[in-house]
Formats: sequence, structure tokens, C-alpha cells
Amino acid sequence: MVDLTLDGPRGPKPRRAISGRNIMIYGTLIVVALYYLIPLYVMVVTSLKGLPEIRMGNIFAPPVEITFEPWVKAWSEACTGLNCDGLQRGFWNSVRITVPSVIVSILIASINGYALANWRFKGAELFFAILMIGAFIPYQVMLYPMVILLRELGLYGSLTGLVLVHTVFGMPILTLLFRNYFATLPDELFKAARVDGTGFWGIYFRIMLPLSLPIFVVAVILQVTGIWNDFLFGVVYTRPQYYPMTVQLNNIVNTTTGVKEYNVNMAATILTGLVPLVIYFVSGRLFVRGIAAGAVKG
Amino acid sequence: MAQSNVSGRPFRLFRNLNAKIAAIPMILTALVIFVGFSLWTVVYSFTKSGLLPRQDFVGLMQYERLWSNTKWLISIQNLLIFGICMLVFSFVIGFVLACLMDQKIRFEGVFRTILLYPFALSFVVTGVVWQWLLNPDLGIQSVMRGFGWESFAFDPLNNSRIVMFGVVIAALWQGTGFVMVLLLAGLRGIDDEIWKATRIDGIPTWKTYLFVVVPMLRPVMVTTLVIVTAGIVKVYDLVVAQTNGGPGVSSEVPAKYVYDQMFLNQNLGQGFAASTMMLITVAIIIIPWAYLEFGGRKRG
Amino acid sequence: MKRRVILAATTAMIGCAAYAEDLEVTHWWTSGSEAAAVAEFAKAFDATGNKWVDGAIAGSGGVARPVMVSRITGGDPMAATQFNHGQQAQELVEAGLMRSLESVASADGWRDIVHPASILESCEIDGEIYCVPVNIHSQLWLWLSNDAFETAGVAVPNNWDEFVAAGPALREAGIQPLVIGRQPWQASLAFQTIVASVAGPEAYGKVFGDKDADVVNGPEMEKAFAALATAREMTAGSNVQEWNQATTQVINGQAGGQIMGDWAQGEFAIAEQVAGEDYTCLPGLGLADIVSTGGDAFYFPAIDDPEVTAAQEELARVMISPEAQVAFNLKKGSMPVRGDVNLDAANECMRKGLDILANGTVVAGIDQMLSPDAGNQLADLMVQFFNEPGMSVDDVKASFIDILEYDS
Amino acid sequence: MTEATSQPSLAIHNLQLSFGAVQVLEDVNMQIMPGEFVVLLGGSGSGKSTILNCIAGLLDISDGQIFINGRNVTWEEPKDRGIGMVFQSYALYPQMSVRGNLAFGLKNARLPRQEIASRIARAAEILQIGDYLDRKPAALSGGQRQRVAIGRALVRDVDVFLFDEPLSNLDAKLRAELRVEIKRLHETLGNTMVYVTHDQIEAMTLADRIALLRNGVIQQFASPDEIYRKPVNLYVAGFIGSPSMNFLKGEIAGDSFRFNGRGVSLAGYDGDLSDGPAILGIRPEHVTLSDQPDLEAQVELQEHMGAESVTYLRLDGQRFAIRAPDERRHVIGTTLGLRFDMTRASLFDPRTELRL
Repeated sequence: MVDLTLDGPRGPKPRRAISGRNIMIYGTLIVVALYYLIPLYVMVVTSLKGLPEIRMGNIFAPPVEITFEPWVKAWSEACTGLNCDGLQRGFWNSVRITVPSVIVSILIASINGYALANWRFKGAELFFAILMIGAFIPYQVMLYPMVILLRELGLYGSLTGLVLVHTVFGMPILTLLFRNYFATLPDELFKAARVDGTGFWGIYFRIMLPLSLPIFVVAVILQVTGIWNDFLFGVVYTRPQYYPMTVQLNNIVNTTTGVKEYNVNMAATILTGLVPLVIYFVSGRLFVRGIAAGAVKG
Repeated sequence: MAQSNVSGRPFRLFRNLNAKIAAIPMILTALVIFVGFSLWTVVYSFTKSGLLPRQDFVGLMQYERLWSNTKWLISIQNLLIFGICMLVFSFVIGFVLACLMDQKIRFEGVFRTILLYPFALSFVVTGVVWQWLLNPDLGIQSVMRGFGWESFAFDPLNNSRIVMFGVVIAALWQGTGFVMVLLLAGLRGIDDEIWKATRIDGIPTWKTYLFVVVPMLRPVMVTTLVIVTAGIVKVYDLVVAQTNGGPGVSSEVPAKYVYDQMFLNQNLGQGFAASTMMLITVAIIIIPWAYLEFGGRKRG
Repeated sequence: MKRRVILAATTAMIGCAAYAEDLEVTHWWTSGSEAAAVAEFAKAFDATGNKWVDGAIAGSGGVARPVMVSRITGGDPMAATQFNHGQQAQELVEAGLMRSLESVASADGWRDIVHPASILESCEIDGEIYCVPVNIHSQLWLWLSNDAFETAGVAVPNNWDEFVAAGPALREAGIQPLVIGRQPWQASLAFQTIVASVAGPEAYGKVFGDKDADVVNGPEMEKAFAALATAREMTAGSNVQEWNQATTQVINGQAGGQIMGDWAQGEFAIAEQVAGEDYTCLPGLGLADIVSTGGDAFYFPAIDDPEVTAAQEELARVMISPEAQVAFNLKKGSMPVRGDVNLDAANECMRKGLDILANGTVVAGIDQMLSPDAGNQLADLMVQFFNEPGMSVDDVKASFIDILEYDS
Repeated sequence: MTEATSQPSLAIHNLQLSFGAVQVLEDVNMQIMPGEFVVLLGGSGSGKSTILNCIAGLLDISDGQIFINGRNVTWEEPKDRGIGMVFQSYALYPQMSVRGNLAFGLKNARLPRQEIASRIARAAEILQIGDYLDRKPAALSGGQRQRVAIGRALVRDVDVFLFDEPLSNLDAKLRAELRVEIKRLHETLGNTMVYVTHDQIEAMTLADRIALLRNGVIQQFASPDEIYRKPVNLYVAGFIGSPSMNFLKGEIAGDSFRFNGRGVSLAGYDGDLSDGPAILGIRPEHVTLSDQPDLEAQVELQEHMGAESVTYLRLDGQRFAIRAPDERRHVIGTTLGLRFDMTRASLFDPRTELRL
């Protein structure tokens, strides 16, 4: 028997808050975070400055005299041709376009994903492969034939037509995400439901949907962002009474009355991006969870 | 044995009928929009359509013009530069950031939100902001010079040789956060026991990430690759907002070439020919891959 | 139908409130002076009891045109739309998507009113009028900042050669000698201006109209290409994108001059600058008394609704009426399409243009001579030239001949 | 083969299943009588779960017919087949309470409310899950979840129960407990049960008959006792039993088995034998130590399990196991004399691998 001496390390291992590792990790993250924040900072700061100050100072300097006039102007006074009522005119149109488009596109894509993951019928994979290829086709290529299709369907210029366009072009990526997500749900659950006498729609609405909150959050974020930010479809496939906010943004940013009103441009830019930004900030945690479920298992 | 009550084999089409009915929108989209429109585009690429599609066939004339057009050649070159840079940098940076975020750090939510918020903005906004930040008279260059670094020169948007890198910077700003989140989600999905095993084996963390974790991330990498590559091929708004193809034609990209030909030059035939080339390229790359990735899978 | 036209014609001048219609009019005039000019049309049209519904979409070609073409071919057309006349709208007309204005034009005698006649001819397809020309843009001008030259200590130049000579002095004073926005069409415009002025109107016509390669290789064009290279040197160091940003630099005295169409004048007017005092304008670069007859026109898509049709005719009449012509063109900085209007309010520069229009050489605009396709190829070529100091004049010449050959 | 008087509860005729070019099931035939407990036993990839899914209608078969209670259900929907099913991962609907899980199928079938309540009450009583009817599955332990899953099959009040490796996700102790409970349940209810497992103990203890599968083909379909005593081929013989059967390669000469120059008398073997090469199979528990040995071998390793011990020996360079119901310890390296109980041995043709 050897008598063990009780010196040497004991108790919890000492932890240093400032270790080389931590400095490296947080240092890198902070530098990167700054890089990401600078544009937002510049946008906000600029939107609060008056025009003379912008011309004088540098873009990173905080405003000497804070003014909200550019925001007011962007929201309610900036002109597009003869209409000088700013972005507010397009805001409700954007809502009217985004809400139905997001709902319809997600509904259809989730049903696609469900049918693909759980009801693999003959040929389903072929259509899915075509959709995947479709994800790579630039919208510009499809612009013209789409006009013809909508004309033949009698939907050209209507809100329904625009919803259809968003549904079609959002379908590939969304279907991919939903298909992957539903494939991660245990197959036995689906089988159990079938034995319990639930049909295609019953399983979808009563078993799958209640389990799919995370992926729906992801889909909503992606679609709200995409559709809210869309300019091309909104302007090409509808009439002026439905023009979304981005059309006014384009008009404000691309129109120059002598001097570019950078502050108004920036305020308009932030205002336009506000809805998707808020959705991101509110649901960021769910977003990561949903992504984890929808993209990780292929 | 009651062989008599053999029920007839149901008509193949009606098996899982509801699933097929539910898939009709997808089938129509795949066939009418993606296949149909593509074929339509290919057919009209052999015509001399101007402002409106016309069945005025001219053989390969549009293709001959296309491949002798410097703007198109520059577009392709730019897409290659942009694509390679985007793939390499967004994956490398996104992965490094995801690894850092995976170190059980404090304020993870804050960092994640900061890295992800640009993804909520449209390309138009990104283009405008970065055009501004990279403007030599207003942005980074003038500020650095203002601090006394007189020789500082960073002016990609006015230098035709490096303009694509200016575009890449903006695109990375917008897109890397999303790649990071996708990969982070993948990292979170990796079994803890793998980490325990490598700790006991004494494998350094970075090696674990590179040789153990990366291969395990294959599925999420595939999804990310699809999303990033699709974005690369389609890049248009960003370039229009940031450089509008300039200076000169040095930052033209294929999608913009297509659009410009169709609507600016009122030469649909030429636009369709360029579209067809893009379609063919995409198909050549994607079809074998899609077949391997999505086609061969069986129920076990 | 015929009866209704006559009825409409007789009531037009009184201002007919019987057909109160909302007409959607799309255009890409969104800059300050442009919007102000459009407002004049809207005001005049609203005064007839109808209503002008404004469908402005910023960004001339790239954004607005696909929207317009899509709306028209998609079967949901606007009531009227701006379009560059010339070859651009021809296909829409041939496809039967645009309505003829012949009945109005012949009833009101547009062929007698519109001056110069060529401006109306470009609206004519198979003997019928399809568009209303609303203004004449003389595109071939050099705008100079008097302030800038004063700062540099040299006299305000009277022509291109003096301007070139003053270049080094401007540089020394920290002033950008010449600004040309980086968009392709601006580079192309500079080239056209140089060809028409330096090589002369005759060569200009042969080059763009007849696509004569021999002339391109000839001595006149030699001079023009040399001037083009000089212009590139003088623009070196400038990164301005939009034309009106460039104009702003001239207004502020940051730049010596800009080659731009007469719409630049609208910007000077908004900045409350006075021609001759604050700025100087040189049509044809001060070398030749020429104006080109490009311009804007409105087309009217075919709509199967008699009330809309009547209102469209009403709008066409308003646009070409003397009152609206004067009001519109004063704001826009362009010249009216009819010679019989009183333009006392015109400033020095516009007067110069009007004089040339009356007495000097009128050359055709490039839109009337080249297809949009060739026109844009030319623009791409020129913007490339201006941005790449390494690109030689010979390269440009060779590519230019290719474009002309393709188009002929 | 079928007695005309009693109709099989479940009959499978010429079942075939292939995915593309891959043949998963090959001509599977099976008749299961009412009240019978049949276990489908096999390694992974043997096709046992696949057959169960085909019976349930969760997989579309390529060819063949399936009858349940004399009714051809080959193309019926799962819900119309009169089956209940229990899954390995329990497959409880996570968003519903236990009661909701039990009621879900019945509600789909539009049963009256009182009927549903009484069936749930009965199932809860049988399975002793009454205390947590209102909890969500996430709040239950593994064993409780599996009881609920069984309950879900139970309330359907069907004739045929299908179990797909129901105990695989549980720990050893729980597994043994629930095994007994399933046995008890079967005795109480008297239903037909088809049970898939890879665990031979479960198979031997539960089954009236075992169908042993390999590569989509039924190797043997017989009572556990027969499978244990008279395996039809080498594979079955090797699969059942732990440690597995010892095999000795040799030849039959007259009434003895010749092996490396030594002979073992075949007296007592049940079967017709002729001279030629053969493989002798003998289970470890059918070898005894003897002073008048058939063969001798050296001790290599011993495992003691309390009630019994397994001794691993080396016999002419080959490992040979014996099991004894005692705690006798042997020094490693000693030579032991072995005697075979030939009435319980098996002989196989080395070429066809079939029992002789």
C-alpha cells in the first residue's frame, strides 16, 4: 500500500475569464459584428442628418443635429412623378401582396414537401428534381413567358396573378426545406396515423402541422423577406394600384432632384426593410431551430 | 381458400390519389413553368424576335452573336469570379463563424441577430448601401484618408479590374450570416459523443472540426450549396443597384445580360439565346447531381 | 365610332366634361424638372374634366420599359404611355396593340402644325399616326460652368477646341474639366455629339443613317475619334453615375463642362441659374449649328372601350395644344413640337435652339436611325471606351463598324 | 395444408416485394391461425419488418395476396384491415395527451363518444395506464410510452395485433417485464399477434410459432421447440441459441461420425443417414463431461453466470463451447472429456446446408 500524499490540484479546475481562447473568439466575433453593423449604423446616422451636414462631414460621424425630417419625408412626402405621398402609399399594398402570397406559397410548398417525404408516389422524385433545377433559373428568363401565361389565364394585372407568381417562384426552396423537415419526423408516427385510419389530409393537418412550427417559422421568414423585398414581379405583373412599397423605394432612390437626398434615401431604405427586420428580430431563435430541422437532414 | 374474393388490382393512377391531387400544383409548376417555359425559351432563341416574340426562325444566328459579344463573355467571366469567391468565402467565413458561435459563448443571440439581419434586407438596399460605403468621395476611402492615411486607396466600384470584388463584399455581407446559421444548425445536430470521443483521443479542436465534423455536415452543406449557388446564378438586383454593370461593362453578369437584351435592346431572341445557354449550363451541372442526391433514394 | 370622333373633335376645344374618365399614364419622368413638366400635362388634362392617373416608374429603360411592354402584351394596358419614338414602338404597333391616332391627327391637321415635319414622321407607320410627339430634344450640347472657368482664370470657351485648350488650367485649379455620367447612354450621347459637331452633320448622316463604313474610316471621322480620345482624357478622375449628378457638378462649379442634351437645362433652372451669366450652352459643341430631333412621344394602347378611347383622344389633343406645349416645354427645358407658339419666356439657351431649329441644320436623332439593339450596343461600346483608358481608338472604330454592319 | 374447418386469421400468399431491381421479399407464404402468437425473427435486413409493413398495408406489395380473417385486404387501406400496430419508437402523437392518442383512431372511425370512453377505460385498466391518461407523451417514461402504444392498438378492438420490435428501445429489466406483460395480454385477449424482433429470447418465450427469416426468405416456420431442436438448416441452427451451436466438419461412416481421425457414435440420432461428408451440430447444453468421452478438449476460458457456466474449449484448433448448470471451475489448460447427447444433435449436408 502506498500512502498517497494529498497535495497537487484539487477542487474545481480554475477558469480564467480572459484566456487566450476567449480573446480570440470574442475578438473575432466583435470585429465581424462591427463589419456587419457598419452599414446599418451608416444608414441610421445618415437618415438623421440634414443634407448640408452630409455633404460636409464624413459618413461615420454621428449627427450633430438630429432631424427626423428625412423620415417624415420618406414616409409621407417623397414624390414619385406626381404623387407626393411617400412610402405610405405602397405600405398597405405590400401588406396586401405579402400576406396572401406568404400563406398560399407556404401552404402549397408544405403540402408538396409532405407528399414527397411521406407519400412517395411514382414520378414524385422526378418532379422534385425539376423543381430543384428550377431554383437555379434566373427570374429574368421567366419574365416574358409568365406574362403570356398570366394573360391566357386572365390573371394578368390582378393580385391573384401576383400571388401565383410568388407561389411558383418560392416553391423550389420551400419544398426542399419542407421535404427535408418532414423526412426527419419519425416515419412510424406517419404509419401509426395511417393504421389509426387517418387519410392524406388528416395526417397533414392533425399530425404533421402541429409538429412543424419551427419549419413554418423559417418558411415565413424566407417568404416575407423575399416577397416584401420583391420589386420586379410587383411592378411587372400588377397595375399601379397594387404597386408594393419597393416601387416607391425605387422611385425615391433612383430619382434625383439635382442633389441626391441621401438622408431621405436611407430613411426610405430602412422603412422599407423594417417589416422583415422586425420579423427576424422577433423570431431569430425559432429560425435557427427550424433551420436545424429543415436543412440539416438531407 | 377463398381465392374467389381476390380484389382486382386497382388502377395504378388512383393509388394514393389524394397525394397526387395535392401534388398537382407542384406537377403543374414543374411541367408548365420550369419545363414548358424553358422549352418555349429555347424555341424562340432560334428566332429573330425583337420586342415581341415572333416565329421568324434564323437558325443559330443569335448564338453566333452571343458568343462574339464581349459583354456576354465578360458576364460569364464575372459570374465565375463572383461564384467562386462567393462559394469559397461564404462557406469558409460562414463555417468559421458557426464554429465560433458553437463555443457556448455568451450573447449568442445578439451575435446571431447581428450576423443575420442583412439577410432580411433586399439586394437593392444592400447594393445602395455598399455603393455608398465604397464611394471614394464619401465612404471608407475618404474616411481613412480623413484619419491621415493619405495613400489609402480602396475604390473597387470605379476600378474595372476589381469591381467584382466590390460586389462580392456586399454579397458576402448579406449572405454569410445565413450560411452561418445553416452550418450552425448542422453543428448543433452533431452527436455530443463525437466530441467526447475526440477529446479523449486528444484530437485538437480545429482538427476535429475539419476532419470529423465537416464530413458529418454533408446534408446541411448540400442544402446550403443549393441555396447559395441558386443565388449566385441568379445574381442581378445587387449588381444593378450597386454598379449597374459599370464601370463600362466590367461588372455585367449573365442574368443582367439576359434582361438587358430582352427589354433594353428589345432583342428577345438574343435574350432567349443567352437564357438558353444559362439553362443548359445549369442543367449540365444540376441534373447528374440532383439524380444522385434526390433520385436514387429508396424506402428501406 | 366615326360619329363619336367627330363629336369629340367638335367639343374638344370647349373642354368636354361629358366623358369623365380616369386615364392611367405611365412614364419615367421622375426627376425634379421632369416631374414638374408632367404636372403641366396632368393639370391641362384634368381641366377637361377627366383625370390623369399618374403611373411614374423611375429608371428609364431598364425598369420602366419591361413594365410597359408587359402591361401591353399582358392584356392590361395603361391608357397612354411614354415611349421613345423611332423604331422602339414599331413592333407593338405592328402587333395591333397600339391604336392609331390618324383620325385625330388628320382632323386637327397635325401634319401642318408640327414643325419640323420629321418629328411627326417618326410617329407614322404605314401612313397612320400612332403617337403624339410632345417635345423636341436637341441632344447635342456642351454645358459649361462660368464659375469654374473664372476660378481657373480662363475665359469661358466659345467652342470645343477652346474648351480642350482650357482643360489643363481647370485641372490645375482642382476642377474636373469634363463630366460624363458613367451610364452607357451618356457615353453614347457624347460620341454622337462629337461626331455631329466635329465630323460635321453630313458625315453624321452618312455614318448613322447610311451606315457607310468608308466614311467611318475617312478623315472627318479621324478628327472625331481624336476628339473622343481627348474627351476621355478630360473625364478621367470622374465617377459620376447619373446625368443630373454630373449637371449638379457643373452647377456647383466642381466641373468645367458636361456634354448632355437640353434637358440638362431643367436642372439649371431648378438651381435658379441664369443662362449666359452662371452657365453657358454651346449647341453642336460650338462648332456647328445643329440640333437633333430626338424627342419624347406618347403612345396609346388599343383599349376596347369607347369612353376610354374618347378620353385618349382628348389627352392627345391636350398634349399637342399650344398652351400645354408651352407650359410643358418651359419646365422640361425642351422645345415645343409646333412652330406657332409663343415662347417669349424662353431663355437664352432655348432661344439658341429654337433659332437653329428655324434656320440651321436639323439632324435625325439616333433612335430614328439605329435599331434599339444597335443603339445599345453602341452605348455599351462607348461606355467601355470611356472606362478603359487602355482601349484604343482603332478598337472602337472596328467595333463600331461591326455594329453598323449588323444593323444594315 | 389448411384445414377446411378453421379459417386462418392471417394468410399471406406468394408475397413479393421489390424496389426497382432489388428483390426484398421473395415468395413469402404464411398461414396464421386465430389466437396464434407468431414471431418474425431475423437479423437486420432479413425482411421481417418489411413483411409486417406489408401486412399492415403501409407498403405497397409487388405481387401476391394478403388475407385477414378470410378477407382479401391486399389493396385495402391500413385502417380497413382490422389490425392494430405497435411501433419500436412508440410513435405516439406528441401534441396529444395519452387519452387523445388512444382516442384518435376511434374518432377517425367515428365511434360514439361513450364507446370510445369505455374502450379507453378498459385498455387503461388492462395496461395500468389510468393514472396518466391526461399527460403528454413527453412526460412519460419509456415503459409507460410503450404501454400507451400498446393501448392504442388495444382500443381498436381488432383481431390481429402487429408488433414492430416494440421492446427494442427499452432497457433490459423493463424489456423483461413488458415481455411478460405482452404474454399475459395475449393470454387474456386471445388475439392473433404478429411480433417482429431480432431478440431470440423474446421469440422463444412469446411465440407459438416462429418464422425465421433471412434475406427475405422464410427459413423455418415452426414452434420454438422444433426450431430449437430440429433446425432445418445451418443458418437456423446457428441463429438460435446462445452461445450458438457447435459445428464439427467431418463425415458419416456407417453409424459413426468421423472427425479428425476420431469417431463419435451416431446412435440415437433421429433421421435417415447415408455415408458421406457432413457437419455435426451440437448445442453447448447438450454436451456433458464424462470419464468415457467421445472427444477431448482443452479449457480455454470460462464464464460464470451464477446459475450456470459456459466453458470455452479448444478442440483441434476450433472453439467449442459447453454449458453446464453448475459452478464447477476448471483450470485453464486442463483436458476435459466430452460426451455428446446424440438424440439432440443435428447433422447437416455441407453442400445444401440442410438438415439430414
